[in-house]
Amino acid sequence: MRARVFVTLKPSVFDPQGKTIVDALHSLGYGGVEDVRQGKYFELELAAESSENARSLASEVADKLLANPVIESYRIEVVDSPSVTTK
Amino acid sequence: MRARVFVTLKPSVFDPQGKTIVDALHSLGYGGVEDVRQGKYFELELAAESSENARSLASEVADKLLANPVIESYRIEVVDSPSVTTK
Amino acid sequence: MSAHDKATLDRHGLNDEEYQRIVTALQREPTLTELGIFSVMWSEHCSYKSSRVHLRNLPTTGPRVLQGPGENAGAVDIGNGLAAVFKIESHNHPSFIEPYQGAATGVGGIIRDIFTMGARPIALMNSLRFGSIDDPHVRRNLEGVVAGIAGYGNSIGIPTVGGEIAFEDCYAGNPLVNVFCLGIAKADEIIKGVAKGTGNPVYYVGAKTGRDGIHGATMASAEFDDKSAEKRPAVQVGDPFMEKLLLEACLEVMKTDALIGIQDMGAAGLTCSTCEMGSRGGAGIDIDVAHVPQRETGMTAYEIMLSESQERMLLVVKRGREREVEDVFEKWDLHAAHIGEVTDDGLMRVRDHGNVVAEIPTAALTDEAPVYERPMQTPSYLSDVQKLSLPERPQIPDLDALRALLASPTIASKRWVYRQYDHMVRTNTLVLPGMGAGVVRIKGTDTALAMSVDGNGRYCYLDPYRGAMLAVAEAARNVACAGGEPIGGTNCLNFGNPERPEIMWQFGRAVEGITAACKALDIPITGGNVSLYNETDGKAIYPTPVLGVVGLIEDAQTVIGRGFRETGDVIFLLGDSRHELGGSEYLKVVHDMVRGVPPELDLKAERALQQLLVAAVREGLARSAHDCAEGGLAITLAECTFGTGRIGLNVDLVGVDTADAWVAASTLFSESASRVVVSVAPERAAAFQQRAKDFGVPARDIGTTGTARVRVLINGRCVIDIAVDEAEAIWDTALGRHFTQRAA
Amino acid sequence: MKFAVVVFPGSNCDHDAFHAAKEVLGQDAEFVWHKETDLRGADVVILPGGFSHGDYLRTGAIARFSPVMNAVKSFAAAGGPVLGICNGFQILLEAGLLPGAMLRNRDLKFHCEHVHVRVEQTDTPFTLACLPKQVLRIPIAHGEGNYFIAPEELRRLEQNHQIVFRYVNAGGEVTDEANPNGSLDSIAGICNEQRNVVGLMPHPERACELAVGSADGLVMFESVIAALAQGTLPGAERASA
Ligand SMILES: Nc1ncnc2c1ncn2[C@@H]1O[C@H](COP(=O)(O)OP(=O)(O)O)[C@@H](O)[C@H]1O
Ligand SMILES: [Mg+2]
Repeated sequence: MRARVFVTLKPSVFDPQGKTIVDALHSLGYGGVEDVRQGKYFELELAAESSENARSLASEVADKLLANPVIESYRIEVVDSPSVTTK
Repeated sequence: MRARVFVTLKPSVFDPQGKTIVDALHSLGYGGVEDVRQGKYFELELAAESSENARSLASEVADKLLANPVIESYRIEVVDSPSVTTK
Repeated sequence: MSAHDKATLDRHGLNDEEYQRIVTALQREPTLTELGIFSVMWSEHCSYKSSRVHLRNLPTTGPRVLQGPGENAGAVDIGNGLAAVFKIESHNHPSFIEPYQGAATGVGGIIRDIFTMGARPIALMNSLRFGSIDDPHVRRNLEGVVAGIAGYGNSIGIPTVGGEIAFEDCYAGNPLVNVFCLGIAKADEIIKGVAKGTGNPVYYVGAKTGRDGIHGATMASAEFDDKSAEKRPAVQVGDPFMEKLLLEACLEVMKTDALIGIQDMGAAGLTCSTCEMGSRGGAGIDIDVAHVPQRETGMTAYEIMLSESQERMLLVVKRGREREVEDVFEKWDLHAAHIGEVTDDGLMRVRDHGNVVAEIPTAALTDEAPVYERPMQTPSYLSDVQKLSLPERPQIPDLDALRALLASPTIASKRWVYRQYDHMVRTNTLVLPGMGAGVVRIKGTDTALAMSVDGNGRYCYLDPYRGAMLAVAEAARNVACAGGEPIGGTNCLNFGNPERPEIMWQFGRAVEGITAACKALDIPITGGNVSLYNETDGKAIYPTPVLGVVGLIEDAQTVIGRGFRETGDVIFLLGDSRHELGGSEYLKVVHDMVRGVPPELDLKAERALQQLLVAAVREGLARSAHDCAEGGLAITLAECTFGTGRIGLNVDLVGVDTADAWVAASTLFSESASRVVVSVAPERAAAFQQRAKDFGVPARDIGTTGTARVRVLINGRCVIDIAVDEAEAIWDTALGRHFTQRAA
Repeated sequence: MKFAVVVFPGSNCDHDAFHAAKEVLGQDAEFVWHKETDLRGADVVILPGGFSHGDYLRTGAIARFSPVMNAVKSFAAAGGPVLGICNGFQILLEAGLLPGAMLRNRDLKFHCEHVHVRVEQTDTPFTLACLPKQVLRIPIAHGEGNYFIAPEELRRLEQNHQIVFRYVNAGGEVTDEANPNGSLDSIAGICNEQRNVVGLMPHPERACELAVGSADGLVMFESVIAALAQGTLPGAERASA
C-alpha cells in the first residue's frame, strides 16, 4: 500500500526557500503568484493490510522521523492501489 | 486560488535521501516501510479567476522554476477542483 | 556479414574496422553484451585512442615519482615517508546536462580515484569555464555547478582550497568542469588497482546498480547536438553520504593488509574496473552479475555491466581473509557483495546466473584497444587571428581600463563562489582561497603542500604550444610564490572533436608545449585526463589544457600569500615587462579583441624565477609574492592590496618599449610571463636583491607599500591613482552582483 | 581531562575537534563511534560538525537515534558538559537536548567564512574563561544555520539567559549584515536551562591556531578545562564517575 506524506513548515515559520522562489517569480514577471511555501513530499511503500494500518504506520513514521514538530506539520493520504505512478 | 505542485524524481533516478530514510526506518524497527521516495511539495497562492487559469499558471511556473525536467517530473492539483493533471 | 546491424554498431559508436578487430580478438562474433563492453572500453573516454600517441611523450619520471600515469592517480614522494597522491578529471558533458549532479558526481569520481590509492583526500580544487556571465543560462549553469561541487565536497569534508574560473563565449554550449583532488598516503603503502592470485574473491561494495548513465562513456565521446537531450541516459545522482562511508571504510580495510587491489567504478562502471584490474595483474576475472546489488528490477547483464551508478568500488581480497573485510564494511553499514573470483586465464568472464554472457581477454579491452594516429593540420583561422594591429591609441583612459578589468568576471574576486565551498575543514588550510595558491599543512610533519590549477584557453586558441607552456609555467609559478618547490603535475586536456585534423593539431601542439615546459621546469606529469568532443553544433571550445601543479614547502611556517603584510615594505618586480598585449584580458575587455600571439616564455628565466621564489620564502626574505597573469601588472599590483586592510602602494615603473600612445596601457596591462610582485621588509631588501642576482633574475625596486591608495607612475608620470577601498569594492562585488535576486 | 568526540556516519569535523583537544590543548581525547553505548569515562563530550547521514531529510534528524545518544543524554542529565558544534548543534536540537530548530540559510547558500560572534553568557562551562561581551572571530561553514524558535520560547530563552552567542560585526554590534544566515535574533549559539549543554553553529575547533587564521576558539576549550578543574560544574563529578 502506498501513503503520501506532505510535510510543510508551520504558518508562523519563515520559509526561506518559498520566499526566494516568489522573489524569483516576480522578477520573471509572474506577479500572479502571490505566495509560495515549499514543503517535502514523501511516497512510502508500506506492507500494510488495510488503509487504516497504512495510515497509522505512516503517521507514526511521520511523527518519529519525517517531520520536526518544532517547525513542521504534516498531512497523510493513503492510496489503495500500489500501482499509481506519478510521472 | 491555491495550487499544489508535487515534484518527484523520475522513477529511474536514484534517490539517495529516500534510501537513507528507509535505512534509518529499518534500523528503528519499521520494517513495514518498504520504500521511501522523497520529493518536493509547493503550495502556490495564485491570483487567478478560474481553476484552468490557475492550473496553467502553476504548470508554467513548475516548468520554469520548480522542477528540473532532466531528473524530475511534477503533478499539479488545483485546490478548488479535485482533478489531477500529470506531466 | 555480422551478427549486429549497422544501426547497432552506430549506437555503440563502433565503426566497421573496429568491429572487425573485435571479431579478430574474440575469434568469433561478439554477443550484444560483449559489444556493449567493447564499445565503452574502446570509447575515446576510456581508451584514449586518439590521444595516446601524444601522451606518451610527456615526461613522467623523476626521483620523487612513486606512481606515474596508468593508475587511478599519480603519486610523488613528499618526505617523512609520505606521498602526495593527486589527479585532475573532467566532468564537462554531464555538467552541461545537469549542472548540479554533473559537477557533484565529478567531485565524487576524483575523490574515489584518490582514496582508491590508499590516500586520505585532504584538498580539492576546480577549474571551470563558462560562457558569458551576462547570459542567464550561463548563470544558471554556473550556480548549479558551484552548488554541486559544494554539495558534494562539503558533505564529505574535504576542503576546496583553490581553483580558477574564466568566462568566454566559446564555452556557452560546453562548459568545462575539471576537478582536482589531492590525498596523502604512506609512501610504502600505496595501493593499486590490480587483480592477482587465482581464486581470490572479488567484492563489490557501495551503492546499488541502477540504469544510470548507461553509455555515459560513449556520450562523453560524441559531440553535442540538439538531439543530445533525447539520448539522455538516466542522469547519475551523487550520494556524498555513501561516498563518505566508502571512503572511511575503504581506508580502514586497507589497513588490514587483507586487500590485494581496489578500483572505483567510474566511467564504464563494472566493465572498466573489472578488465582494468585483471589486465594490470595479468589475470582473469570471473564474475556473476546476479550477485551484483541492483536498485532496479529486470536489469540485464548488459545494463549491469555498463551502468555508471556512482559510489561503487571493486575489491580483490586475499582468500581466507574475507571475514575481516566484510566486518569493516558492516561497521559502516555497507554490505560487501562477493561477485566473483580471480582466474589465471586472462579472460574477463561475465555470467548471469551462471550462464556465460561475455568472455573477453582483458588485454583486448585495455592494452590492445585501438590507437589512432589521427591526421593533424594547422587550423585555417590561425594566421589571421595571430595578426594584431592595435588602434592608434587605447580606447579608454588607463584608470577606466583598470576599473573595467577589475570588474571582468574572469579577474574579479571569486568569493561569491568559494564562500560556498568549505575551504577550512580539516584545519590545514594555511592560505585561504583567493589569496594565492591553495596551501595545506601536513599534520604530523613540518611541511605543507601548495597547489594550483591553471589554464588559458584564449592563449591556446592563439597558439596551443605556447599557451600550454604558459599554463604549466603559471601553475608552477603560483605554487612557487607560496614557497612551494614544484614536484609534480597533472593535466586535464579539454579539446574539440579529434577526428577534425585542426583540432588534433591543437591537441598535438598543446601536449608538445606541456612536455617542453615540464621538462624545462623539472615537473613530472603523474597522470591526468583527456576530454575530447567538447563541441556544440560543430563549434569547438578553445583548446583548453588545464595544469595542476603541486609544490612542497619544507617549513610550513614560512608560507606566504599574495597580499601585502606591512606598510613601508619595498616592492620588487621580478622579471621583464614587454609590449605583449596579444591574447590579453585587456584587449578582450577594452577592445573586444581576441588576437595576436600570447606572451613569450623563456623557460630558463621562468625556472630561475621559481627557484628564487622558493629560496626567498624559505629564507624568510619575502613577505608576499603574487604573479602577473590575466590583466597584467596593474591587476597584480591592485590584488596585492586587497584583503590587507588597505595597505596600498606607490610605485614608479619603467615603461615598456612601444609607440608612445601605448606605453602606459601596455606597461600596465601586458601579460608578459615570468613576472612576480614581491614585498620585502626594508631591512631585507638588500639581501633579497642579492639573492635575485644569485639566481640571475631581474629584480627592480619599484616602490613601497602603504597609504590607502593604488598609485602607479610610469616613467615618472602618474597613470593610476585610486583608493584601495574603491578598487577592492569593484573587484569584490563584480561577480556576486550578477546573482543577487535570483532563485537557487 | 578526557574529551569524547562522537563520530556519527558522515561526521567530518571529528578529527578537527580531536586535534584541538589533543594536539593543541594536550588533553586526553578519544573518538566514540555512534553505535557505542557508553562514553568511556569522558569528562567532556563533543558532538562534532559534518553531515551526519548526509544531512538527508533534515540536519541531525537521523543521528539523534544513534545508540550513543542515550549515553549523551544521561551524561548531560548528570550535568556533564556537552558541546555541539555545527552539525553537532543540529543534532542536539533534533534530540531535544536544546530547544529550537534549524532552517536553510536565508539566501539558501552554504557559507564558509570567518564571522564575529559575541559571547552573551559567561556562566556556561564553555564560556567561563571569556570576558563578558567578548567578540570572537570564528569560521562558520553551514547551509542550514538559520535558527528558529517560537516567540514564547524565545522569550524563555532570553529570560533564562540561554542565548550564549550572537552574530555581530567586528565592533561587537548586532546588525542584519553581520547575521550570515538569518537566524532569529542573530542567535549563533545557545545552552540548556542547566547550562551544561551548549550548541553553536560557528566552529571554535577551526580557530585554535593562528596558522589557520584564528585562535579565538581556544578560549572555549580552555573554559571547559578550567570548569572541570575547578569542579564548578553541577553534577560533573557524578558524570565523570
Ligand atoms: N592528459 C594526461 N596526461 C597524463 N596521463 C593521463 C592523461 N589523461 C589520462 N591519463 C592517465 O590515463 C589513465 C586513465 O585515466 P582515466 O580513464 O581518467 O582513469 P579513471 O578510469 O580513473 O577515470 C590514468 O592513469 C590517467 O592518469
Ligand atoms: Mg579510476
